[in-house]
Amino acid sequence: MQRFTRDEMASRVARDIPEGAYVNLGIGLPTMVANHLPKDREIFLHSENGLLAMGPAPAPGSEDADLINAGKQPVTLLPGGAYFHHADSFAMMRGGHLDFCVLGAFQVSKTGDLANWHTGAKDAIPAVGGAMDLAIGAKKVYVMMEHTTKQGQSKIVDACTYPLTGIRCVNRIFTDLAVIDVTPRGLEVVEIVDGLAFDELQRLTGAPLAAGPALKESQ
Amino acid sequence: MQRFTRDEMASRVARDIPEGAYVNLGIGLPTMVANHLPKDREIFLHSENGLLAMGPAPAPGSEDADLINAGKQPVTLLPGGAYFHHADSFAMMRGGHLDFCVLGAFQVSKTGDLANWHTGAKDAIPAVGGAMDLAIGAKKVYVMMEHTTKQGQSKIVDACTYPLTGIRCVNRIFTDLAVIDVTPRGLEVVEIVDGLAFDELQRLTGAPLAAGPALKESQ
Amino acid sequence: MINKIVPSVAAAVADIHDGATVMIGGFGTAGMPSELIDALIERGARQLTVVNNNAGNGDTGLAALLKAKCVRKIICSFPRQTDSWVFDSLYRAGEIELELVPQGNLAERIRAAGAGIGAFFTPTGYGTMLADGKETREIDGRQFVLEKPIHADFALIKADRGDRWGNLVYRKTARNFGPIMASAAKCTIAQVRETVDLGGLDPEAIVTPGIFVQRVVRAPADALSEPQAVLTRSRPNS
Amino acid sequence: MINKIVPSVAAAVADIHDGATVMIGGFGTAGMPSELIDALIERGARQLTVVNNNAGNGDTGLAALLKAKCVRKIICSFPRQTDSWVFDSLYRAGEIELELVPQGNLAERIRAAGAGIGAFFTPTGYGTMLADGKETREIDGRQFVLEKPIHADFALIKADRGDRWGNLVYRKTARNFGPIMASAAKCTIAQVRETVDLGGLDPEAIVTPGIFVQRVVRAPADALSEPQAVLTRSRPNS
Repeated sequence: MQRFTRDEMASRVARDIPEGAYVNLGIGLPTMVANHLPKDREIFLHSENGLLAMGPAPAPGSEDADLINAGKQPVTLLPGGAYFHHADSFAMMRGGHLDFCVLGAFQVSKTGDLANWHTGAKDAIPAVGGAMDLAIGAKKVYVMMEHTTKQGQSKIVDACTYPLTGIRCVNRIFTDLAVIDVTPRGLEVVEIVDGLAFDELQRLTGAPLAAGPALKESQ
Repeated sequence: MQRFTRDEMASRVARDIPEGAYVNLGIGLPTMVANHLPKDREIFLHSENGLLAMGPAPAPGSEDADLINAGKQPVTLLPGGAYFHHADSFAMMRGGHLDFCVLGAFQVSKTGDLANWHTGAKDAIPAVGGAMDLAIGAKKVYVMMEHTTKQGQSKIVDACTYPLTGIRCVNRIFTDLAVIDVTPRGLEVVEIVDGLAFDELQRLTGAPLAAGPALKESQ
Repeated sequence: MINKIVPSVAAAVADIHDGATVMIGGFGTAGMPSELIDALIERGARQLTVVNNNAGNGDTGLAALLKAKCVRKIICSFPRQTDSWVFDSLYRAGEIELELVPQGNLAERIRAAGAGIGAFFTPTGYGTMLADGKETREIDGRQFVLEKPIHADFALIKADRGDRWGNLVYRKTARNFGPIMASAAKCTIAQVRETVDLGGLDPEAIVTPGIFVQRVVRAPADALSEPQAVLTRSRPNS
Repeated sequence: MINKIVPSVAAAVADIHDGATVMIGGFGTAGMPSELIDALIERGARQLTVVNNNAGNGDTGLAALLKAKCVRKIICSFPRQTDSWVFDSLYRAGEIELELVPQGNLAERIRAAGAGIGAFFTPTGYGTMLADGKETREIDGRQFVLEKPIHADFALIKADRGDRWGNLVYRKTARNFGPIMASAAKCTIAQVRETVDLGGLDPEAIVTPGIFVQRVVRAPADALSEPQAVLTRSRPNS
């Protein structure tokens, strides 16, 4: 079966981020989106640890231990960027000033509930970081994840079985098989990977799907 | 009858402010305290409109409309001073970071209730400013006022009749007749102006007074 | 390319609508965005709710906005000043509504709006008439009053320098309410003394990051752009 | 004359007592006051409650403090990292208590302590297990959780430069929790790369005004003062 590669997924997310947007890219897969933002768009990357207008990774040898991102990797600051403290940084999220955040996920429910911080395993050490703040901290919350687990189970579900990160917070899901909107009417498919039929996508998905307006038009 | 002059009152308040103290001086009479702080003590003056380490009034002709105090008079900033925004400025008060504030008052009750913002007159336009924040905004709240009104009524009362600024917030009262502490045991006189007997002071005061330890010792 | 710098104060306030809630920076006249207020008067928006520390001084700036009968309600801490005669007479005539808020609660309510806080418990005002009817609670032996955020449609503020991304620095005590109002409004309009190139502001010293600012306008406009500004001003509803 | 600059990290932490609540700045190792932490280990205070974003990296800094069995409880948002083996083993052995707080709530609870806020309603964490048992409320159609401030006895933070009145500026993202922790502790101790004369910091760019800082210490100490620092370190309880 054809699947979007991780780069294709990141590129597809990037396509939905317009010029001028303030964006937080979560740790892991979402970080890749930065490499696919069109060079001709000015997009402002926010990092929870207190910077805005984050630039690319520094050249080897130019790393600065005081200039890192949320994943604690060395980064740079663009001209026009700014530093601020943690309360101000999370005020930007909680106050609804970010336009988009892009998060990884274990599960997303049909109503947009998000589970992405804890598997609930008894022996796991819980660590939440900024996940719950990000889940409620942008005008649009995008999730970027594989459509199914390695065992083939759908990560899109009727109701999350893992501990929740946020309730009814996800707006759009980008997987390696499709782009799906969470709407008041339920899940609506925006795009499907080439060669995959809608019915087949539905079979691989743990919640009811409908064809969204764009998909209907293209078919 | 002998009375402390306004300068003597201000000087007396200044004596109770130790080196290193962070202090807010309210509008009006308390502003005079600044002129009496000993030159050999480093004391930090806070102004609610966003500055710390406020200096004296500028030389005529050097006024800067962007550098004013809470009374909107031109001031200066000492080397080592800092500017900050209004939420941070009032966080300094509310968070208990100021050591002292000195306020004027219409009335102080025997339990330390303060009335200093509104006479309650029907046609008065109410204006509170930072008064209520200051009333709860320092480790010690000093009040500096005439002992009696122009009509001879005591401004120290059993219970305030004017609208309250804060409850049980005043620690020490400096008047033109005496220095009085508000204690859990009631009002205790610390000092009396020369030539005024305790009984006479009591007669001029609308709440019961006791002699404090320092006064007893000096008698 | 993102360029938040707009050519004139008239253009900057062109969409402020009747009935809008407008925060206006300043403590007295320090930090008051007078040119933006003048443009708002020209625009002629009515029935505004204004949030400011005071209620105008003399006959210019905020006082002129009140005098032009643009304001239905004012939320402030200290309306009565020696030179607040415009407000005083409107208030006595019952032509303006007043919501009086202790200054620190005013600042914190504005900050709460910008920070997405739903409500907070403050000790300020407890037991006073300004807390009448408000929910109270004892927490760890101290009494608090519940206060809610103040959101706005627009904020008009004055900064010293700004860049095309909306980053701002202020000047001395003219900073006052500017940074928190910028965070609490849907659309923040900053008049600046000077615009600078991107990177011209020290990232360690930027007080208001551009995320909180939608429009930047140089005011007063310099000699070169003044004729255009005047021209624009003659078409108030453009 | 007020001089908050102390001669050594040992002197700076000399009164941190058993059972104290100690905030420690830093996000990972950026902004972590490692020299102050080392001094605290030397001092040997026990049963501490530590507030930090993480729970230590590798075997140095906060991790070393945990390893030395000085910490009874940690309040943090993200303990589990690839190099958090010290915390991991203590936690699995039941030798350390963990209070897990979403990062933004952690920051806001610290800020609330410094700002004298009794409690606040936050949307973060609503409906999750981290809000279990907490009071909730619907405000204007949105759900919130009530969170309380986190106060501390001491804050150990790292800044870039400081003066004798305790004014501080930070460096890049090493700023993170420093300014808010400084405001939330009874005694804030800042290690700085460099001390400067009064007036050497731009008053427009000071991030932490001295009112929030009780002690400033240069660390690492420079070559000249290093022998003394070593000497002091050999008498941990002085």
